[in-house]
Amino acid sequence: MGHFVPHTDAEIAEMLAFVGLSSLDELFEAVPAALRLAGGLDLAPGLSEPDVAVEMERLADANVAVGRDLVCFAGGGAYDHEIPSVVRRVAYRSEYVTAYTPYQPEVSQGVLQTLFEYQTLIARLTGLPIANASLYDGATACVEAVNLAVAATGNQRVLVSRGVNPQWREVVRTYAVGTGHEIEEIALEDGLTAWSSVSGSAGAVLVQYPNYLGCLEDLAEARRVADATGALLLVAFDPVAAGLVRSPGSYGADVVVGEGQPFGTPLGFGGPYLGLFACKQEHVRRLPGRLVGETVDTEGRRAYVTTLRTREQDIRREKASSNVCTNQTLIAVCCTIQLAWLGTAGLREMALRCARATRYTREAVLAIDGVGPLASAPVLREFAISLPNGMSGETVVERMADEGFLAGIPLGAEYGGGLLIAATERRTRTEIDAYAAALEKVVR
Amino acid sequence: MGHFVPHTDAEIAEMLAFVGLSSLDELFEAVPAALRLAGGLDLAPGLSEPDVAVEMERLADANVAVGRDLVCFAGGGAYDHEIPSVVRRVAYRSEYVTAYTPYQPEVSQGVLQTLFEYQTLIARLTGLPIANASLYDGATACVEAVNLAVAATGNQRVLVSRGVNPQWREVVRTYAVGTGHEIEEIALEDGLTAWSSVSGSAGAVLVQYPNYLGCLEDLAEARRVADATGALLLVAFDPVAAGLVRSPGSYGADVVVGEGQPFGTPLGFGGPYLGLFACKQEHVRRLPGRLVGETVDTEGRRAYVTTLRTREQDIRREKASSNVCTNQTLIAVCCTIQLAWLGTAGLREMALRCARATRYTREAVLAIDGVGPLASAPVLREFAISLPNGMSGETVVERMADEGFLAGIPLGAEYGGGLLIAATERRTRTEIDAYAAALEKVVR
Amino acid sequence: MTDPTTGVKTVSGGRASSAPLMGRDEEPTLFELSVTGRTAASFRTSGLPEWSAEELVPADHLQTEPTPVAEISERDLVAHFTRLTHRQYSVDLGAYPLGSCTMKYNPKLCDEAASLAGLANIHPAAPPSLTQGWLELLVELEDILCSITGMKAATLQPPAGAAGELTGLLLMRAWHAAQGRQRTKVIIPDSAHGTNPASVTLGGYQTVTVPSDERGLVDVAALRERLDDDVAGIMLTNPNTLGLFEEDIVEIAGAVHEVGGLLYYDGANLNAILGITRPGDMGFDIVHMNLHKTFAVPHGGGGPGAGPVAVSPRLAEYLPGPMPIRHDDGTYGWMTPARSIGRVHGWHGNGLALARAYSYILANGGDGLKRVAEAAVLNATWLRHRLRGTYDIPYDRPNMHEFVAAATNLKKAKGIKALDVAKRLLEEGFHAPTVYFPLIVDEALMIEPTETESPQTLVALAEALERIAADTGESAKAAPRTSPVGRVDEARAARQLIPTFDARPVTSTGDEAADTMESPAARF
Amino acid sequence: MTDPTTGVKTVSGGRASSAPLMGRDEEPTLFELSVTGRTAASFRTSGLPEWSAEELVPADHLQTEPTPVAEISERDLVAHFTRLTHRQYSVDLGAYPLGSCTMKYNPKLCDEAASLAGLANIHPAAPPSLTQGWLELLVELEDILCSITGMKAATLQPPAGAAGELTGLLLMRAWHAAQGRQRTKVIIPDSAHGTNPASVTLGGYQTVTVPSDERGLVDVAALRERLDDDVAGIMLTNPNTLGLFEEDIVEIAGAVHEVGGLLYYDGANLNAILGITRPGDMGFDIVHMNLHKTFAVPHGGGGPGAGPVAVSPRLAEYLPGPMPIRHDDGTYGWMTPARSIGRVHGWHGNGLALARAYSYILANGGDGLKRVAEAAVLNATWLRHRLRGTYDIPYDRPNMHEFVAAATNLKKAKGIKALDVAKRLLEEGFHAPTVYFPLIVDEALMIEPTETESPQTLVALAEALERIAADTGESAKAAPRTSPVGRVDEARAARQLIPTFDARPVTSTGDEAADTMESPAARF
Ligand SMILES: Cc1ncc(COP(=O)(O)O)c(C=O)c1O
Ligand SMILES: Cc1ncc(COP(=O)(O)O)c(C=O)c1O
Repeated sequence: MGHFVPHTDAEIAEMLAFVGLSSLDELFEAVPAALRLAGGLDLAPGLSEPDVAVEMERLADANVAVGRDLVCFAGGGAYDHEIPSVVRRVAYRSEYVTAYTPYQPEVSQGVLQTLFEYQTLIARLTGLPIANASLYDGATACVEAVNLAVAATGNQRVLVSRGVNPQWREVVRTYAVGTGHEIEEIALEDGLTAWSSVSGSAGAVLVQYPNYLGCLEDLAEARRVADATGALLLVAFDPVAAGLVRSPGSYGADVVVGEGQPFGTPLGFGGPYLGLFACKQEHVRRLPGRLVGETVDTEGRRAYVTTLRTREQDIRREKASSNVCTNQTLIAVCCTIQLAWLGTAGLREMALRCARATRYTREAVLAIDGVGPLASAPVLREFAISLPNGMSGETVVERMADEGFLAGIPLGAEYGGGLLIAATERRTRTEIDAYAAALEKVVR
Repeated sequence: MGHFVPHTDAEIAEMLAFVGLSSLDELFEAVPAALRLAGGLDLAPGLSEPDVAVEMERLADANVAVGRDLVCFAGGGAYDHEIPSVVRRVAYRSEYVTAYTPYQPEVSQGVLQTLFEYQTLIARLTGLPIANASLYDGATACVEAVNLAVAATGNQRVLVSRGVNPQWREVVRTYAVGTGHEIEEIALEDGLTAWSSVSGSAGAVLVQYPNYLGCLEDLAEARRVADATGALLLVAFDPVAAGLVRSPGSYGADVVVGEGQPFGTPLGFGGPYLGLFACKQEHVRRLPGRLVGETVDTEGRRAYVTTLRTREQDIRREKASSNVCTNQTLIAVCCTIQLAWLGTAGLREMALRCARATRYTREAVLAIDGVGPLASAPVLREFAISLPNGMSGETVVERMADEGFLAGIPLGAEYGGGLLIAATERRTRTEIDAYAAALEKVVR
Repeated sequence: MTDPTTGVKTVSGGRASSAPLMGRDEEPTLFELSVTGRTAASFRTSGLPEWSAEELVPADHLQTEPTPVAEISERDLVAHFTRLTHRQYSVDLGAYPLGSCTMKYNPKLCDEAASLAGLANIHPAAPPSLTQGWLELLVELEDILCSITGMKAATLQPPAGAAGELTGLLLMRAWHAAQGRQRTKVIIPDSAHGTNPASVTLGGYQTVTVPSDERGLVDVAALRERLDDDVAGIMLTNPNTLGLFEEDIVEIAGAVHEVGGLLYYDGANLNAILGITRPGDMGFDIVHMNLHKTFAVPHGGGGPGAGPVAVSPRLAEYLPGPMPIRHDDGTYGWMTPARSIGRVHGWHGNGLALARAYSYILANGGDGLKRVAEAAVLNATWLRHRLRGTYDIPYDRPNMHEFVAAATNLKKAKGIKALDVAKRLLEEGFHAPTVYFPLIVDEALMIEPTETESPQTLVALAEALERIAADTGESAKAAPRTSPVGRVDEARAARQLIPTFDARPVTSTGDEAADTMESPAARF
Repeated sequence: MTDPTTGVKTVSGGRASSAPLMGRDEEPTLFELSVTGRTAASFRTSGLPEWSAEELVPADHLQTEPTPVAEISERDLVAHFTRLTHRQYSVDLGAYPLGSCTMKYNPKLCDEAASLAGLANIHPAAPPSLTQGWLELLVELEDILCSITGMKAATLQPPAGAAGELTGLLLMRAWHAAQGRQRTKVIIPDSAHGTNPASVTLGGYQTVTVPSDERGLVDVAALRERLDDDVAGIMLTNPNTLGLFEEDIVEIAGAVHEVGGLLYYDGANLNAILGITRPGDMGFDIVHMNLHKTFAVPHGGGGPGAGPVAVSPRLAEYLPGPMPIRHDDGTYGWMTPARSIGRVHGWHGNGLALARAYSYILANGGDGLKRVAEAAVLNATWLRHRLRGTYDIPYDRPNMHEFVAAATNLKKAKGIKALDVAKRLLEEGFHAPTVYFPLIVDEALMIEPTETESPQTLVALAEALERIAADTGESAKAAPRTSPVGRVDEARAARQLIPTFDARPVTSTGDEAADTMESPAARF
């Protein structure tokens, strides 16, 4: 039990004496007797470090893991990208891991400068001038974007493309109950948002690029529609795409959000991931979360500090731009190091390799009898297929697991079923050929 | 190729221009043309980081690993002890890993103080006042001890107990060819050194405690024999035993050496390990390797520095006490952290648990029909058995591997064959019961 | 450092002058270290056709210029970030007595647990047949958290405390709606953390503040005045942010429940009561936990954390889904509660953070967790007694895991403000306490030593605080003098916003900034 | 830090005042942090009978008092060693231009390779059937090292360069003995590293020194004078320790071979010639390599390294055994050469260090290794050109991967010695070069930038060295002023030896040392 409390019995006795008590129980006299847990917690006694390791390994071994057991073709917001050794070795240095929010900038320049670099990188990738120091994940970043847009426009009508990740849309809907926003969805046509169906005024238009089915949306059209409705244009952006395509900022997006997991974060059963958030200068006072700025110290040395703090909950309380306090700094550190490792050329190479693997996989898969494309629009790292004979995506995934593949993500009814397949820069021709062969067998 | 050279082509060109050359080849004009490798190295081109990882994992998977595949009952100088997470997480911090020998003490207090603490710990464990900052391994530490003893006594006759690890004895013999020492072995009787067989004068008496067969030698008798022959008493000591038994220093050993692997170093196919070396005060000027001492800086602050450096090869050259330069500092850091983690009570607990597991294993194994003890002397963490029907240790090890065990180490002809079995604090009753059951099956 | 002969600043990835071991220079940014054409990246051999960007991406989507990232060697990259870590305080360097934040030592075994390949390399969309280990872990963790808080069911989705609060408020909303009631207000004490009112707003409620009484506890009479049919509930943390146990909690719960309101427990201070008492027994309906405070998910410089929410039986059917469940046959799967408010996270919550917390709980066990609370309270109590007389203790009564001191008299006597104490403490080798919070205490110093600090560390911390109080005002104002940078100009940061490297004015710091983008390689 | 009110020093595991980020205090030792009764250890549940020590160990062997180690919490342990790492320079913080030591950046991928469970958790006595992966790795590495050096066969056993040297000398001995010859002398240049003569002695030979000529190369005429029938061989490093290529190597080899001697190549400087030329082609018979220099086994604060020895065909049968071999059927096993000198390591060498080097070689490939040599030589050459004029360059001719500068004129002009330059450079954010070596150069500064330092870092280093040369003598003498401790009193360390904490005189540092063993807890 309690290996991590250093106090010896003798010390506890001395400390109690100093404060005029004679037992640890007396420390809790403010707690009404009726509320005191008589028998202590109903939990197993503490385990030694090796025993904990045994138990954690047992649980880990009860999973079927990507890499060890399965070749991963699943994406849908969580991707099997390469993570180089430097990310693990440097981002997990204990100064990064065991620091708190940089409240004392004089001894927190490490985290602050890293976040400043992170903000710069996210601004560059999104094509916008301001990026915050991280949000929880792609889904909640969408919520924050919607809240910003509604606050900025005063219009609670929020138009969300069905091309946005369905789980993210669900999160947006969940939170909208509190804020009272009206969420309306825009249907897809052949994998792309049916912009022509939009009418009326709105506070926000949210579109994903590339979208959930992997397709490259027409952001210029999205911008026009947003303008026509008086809405801000919110783009949920795949940051890997920044290696190949024009930035959402270049199309005039007001806010760009995204999921930062592809840069340096393992699949981890879905978290902790990284919510990316960038916006135009004019929205900076509505920015959710923390912002690091450059300044100087008393001797004129360059220094960094969290700034525009008056937006934040600890100062502005019920009027804050958001309730976010703890964010995902460490994941932002991983992202920064991973991007630095990639560099300008590497980011492009990574995106290019994803696109090649995806093209190759798509061609191989579509060559299978009965498999068809769910959409014809161009894709980058992910694409959707229909399955023969009404076979469900779930069945294919289960069967493919026996063949050593995580085949993809089953698509829901709103997409007409089928399977969402992703291929990252980690996928080799051998793996893809084997995947296609297995799929052919499985759908037969 | 060469991911780790930062220079861009443009930079190379500029640098060449600065030094008045026009090609990289010209840098090597001092190398006679006839010696220039025309086609470059006959090696495969460089691999990317992920490709290297794939290849290294392929090799790793081609081994049958302790923990993952096998329960380990092998010892013989390399033990399967627990390594807590703090050792891995702290000792492998890059400041420890990527530092050089602390030549500039002002910016090397981290390594220096850690070594000072290491020396203190080794001195405490061995019961001697001086310990150096590490040697290569247990075997070469024996060589250094022998060299010191011969230098101190001027007598080249070296008596080595057959209870000393046979591989270590072989190393002592190998090096003795250079120094001209005469190595003579002392036989064992029922697992213990036959001291009565010793006569004449000698420079060194080397005994292992507990010895290779796991038996606790009579160090008081060893001291008497050393005195009678005029030799220094050199004890190769198992540092884990320091948790339970009296130190060799308390018996009057002149030099204590040992293998530090049990404290924080993985099996690693035999290295890098850690040579422990401690001696009496009077031998300090003959001490091989580095020594860290406490001193002060210009402002009177406590500081550490390598000291008595005039023993060392870089200053004393052919008259140095040893040729050791690079040693095993990082492994000494691991050892220090592991010992600090164990603490006084933990070291005792670890030794006690080894002794319990060994007792339990020994009783279970000796209950098997046809299996007998090779020696009757008391043991701590290791013991030797004879096998039925002239079965070889090698056969048992091969067959037991199929049952999921690394059964032990086959004993050579000088011990009459059999198997050397070790049980550390990691072994559980369940594992030992299964081991005994499998052994029973295998030797039947 | 600027070359005196050329006046040009050399930006070098291999110079360590910014590492406090060596000097106190600035550390260049990634972007200044960047040199065109360099890269650290390398890629797996794929054997795939090498289609060009133009073949793969339609022209109207394709970028014309590559996105500028940074161009840096692996060597410079590693050195840069390693030096940055030397410019960063952390629990692993020393004590971090930040009140409300629970900066305890986080066992290394939890780091290793969370990096097991069998946990880290699991896709969140993989079906239950492939994720039985994860599901078991989540179900077990939910059970444990319910057991610790005295609640019925829990969701592990919320990624942090604030997200847990909002989840809780949405649960509150859903419950009231299901009762056919339209409630508009949520009561919070004036000592509450800022996330509470911020979440209340996002939950669609108005914040009504209830004052603290002279004890530092909720003023029950004032509370009763505010209770009416519009009240959806109350949010409390207990112990509260003054570190004091709300002794009238049973009465409070009764009063709130009487008007049909729910009680929300902000679990940021759960560390104080582990194994001692449970929010469920106090009458709370909804509890969020900050696993990153109580259960050793290291804070990571600001996150990630995990903010599970546990609820009483009547709220269980509203929890976000899907929830991990144990089937009757002993296997595990997912289930969405009948009246679920819906997802609050893109996947299942901050999984690897949950795994860390789970391993921490396993290591401590029921007995160890109680010892955590005892030692945390003992440490804070000892320190309050020791500092009494040196600092003001506005509410000098039995505290729990933290207490609030104040620099009111020091400020009066010598002009030493809470902020000055904080900065001077950095020089003494300690992180500063939380300052100016809670808002109801002037010159507040909110001190939470946590249970992992030894009595020796408490003595050293007390001695340091005593030295500071004995100091001159000038000395305190000049602090910190030993850190890589001195006091930072926060006003300037806000006034002249530089949120990215690219936003730097050409001569932002008044000196050599303009040169630094130029590759020094150009000067060979 | 001493409490001014009590005069007693508090030793606290949670105070970070020794971390250069916070202050410049001393870091207490483990032993001062120790408090009776504390521990960090925990043990696996074994289910075994709990026999007592008395039941397990005969009374005459059993200790009466437990061996005192230290008694410390995991929290204090982690903080202590983490703070110590902040008091330590390393390649990952910045450049380390230590001549002869090749302190290059070591790729992180090699760290990961060496920590793979399938390599780390293999018992060295496990039979070949269980260790095919390791054996393959070792066989491949031997082949590669032979290919790089131009030799026939190699042993991977020697754990460091010096061990390799001695192994080589024992091979030399064995070979001469097999020829029925009794040789007594080994020739080494006056510029040789100290391990060379020390190994010669241990190999049972006498060292005969051959002087360098005005070029800084072996004086061939002087060498010829020393060559006779007593000469067993010559040990050379090429490039030599001045960083100069021994241009007459073919002539030297011929002359030594003529008298029946062997040529030993000290591979410490192999980094300079990777893919450019090979010791085997130069005529060497025995070559040791310092994998920790050339192939990125990080130096670990002084080790471990790995010092494989490769030999020409006629020496192959003398190599230490057992050697890993590839059988005809493609499987791997062990073999001991017919006339093996015997083991030189307790097992098979520093296995995990070998694995690191292997992964480094795979990553670089033949092309990459050549680029390593080119960039290493280019960097050193550029820096020599740049520093010419500021520092003396005693042998100002084409250098290889390092060069020797000197502070002779600086010393004359301002009293700035090589040591002062070294200490001042620490303030500038760089580790110092090797000083006073090789011994044949007065006030030597032996500079090896290595190939992983960028041109920008070279500029910064040059600027720093130029600033130092432009400095006053006083400033240089006062250095280093920014490090956690100032210049260290080395003489005192030797005069008043304190090799362990227990050897400290009661008032060793003249101040509060005596108090520090007392547990501060006693003062509550
Ligand atoms: C009292 C209190 N409530 C709520 C929170 C919010 O938790 P989080 O930062 O995880 O969102 C905090 C943490 O800062 C807190 O201290
Ligand atoms: C030229 C030279 N030879 C030999 C050695 C000895 O190598 P090691 O330190 O690995 O024993 C060194 C290393 O310091 C060296 O620089």
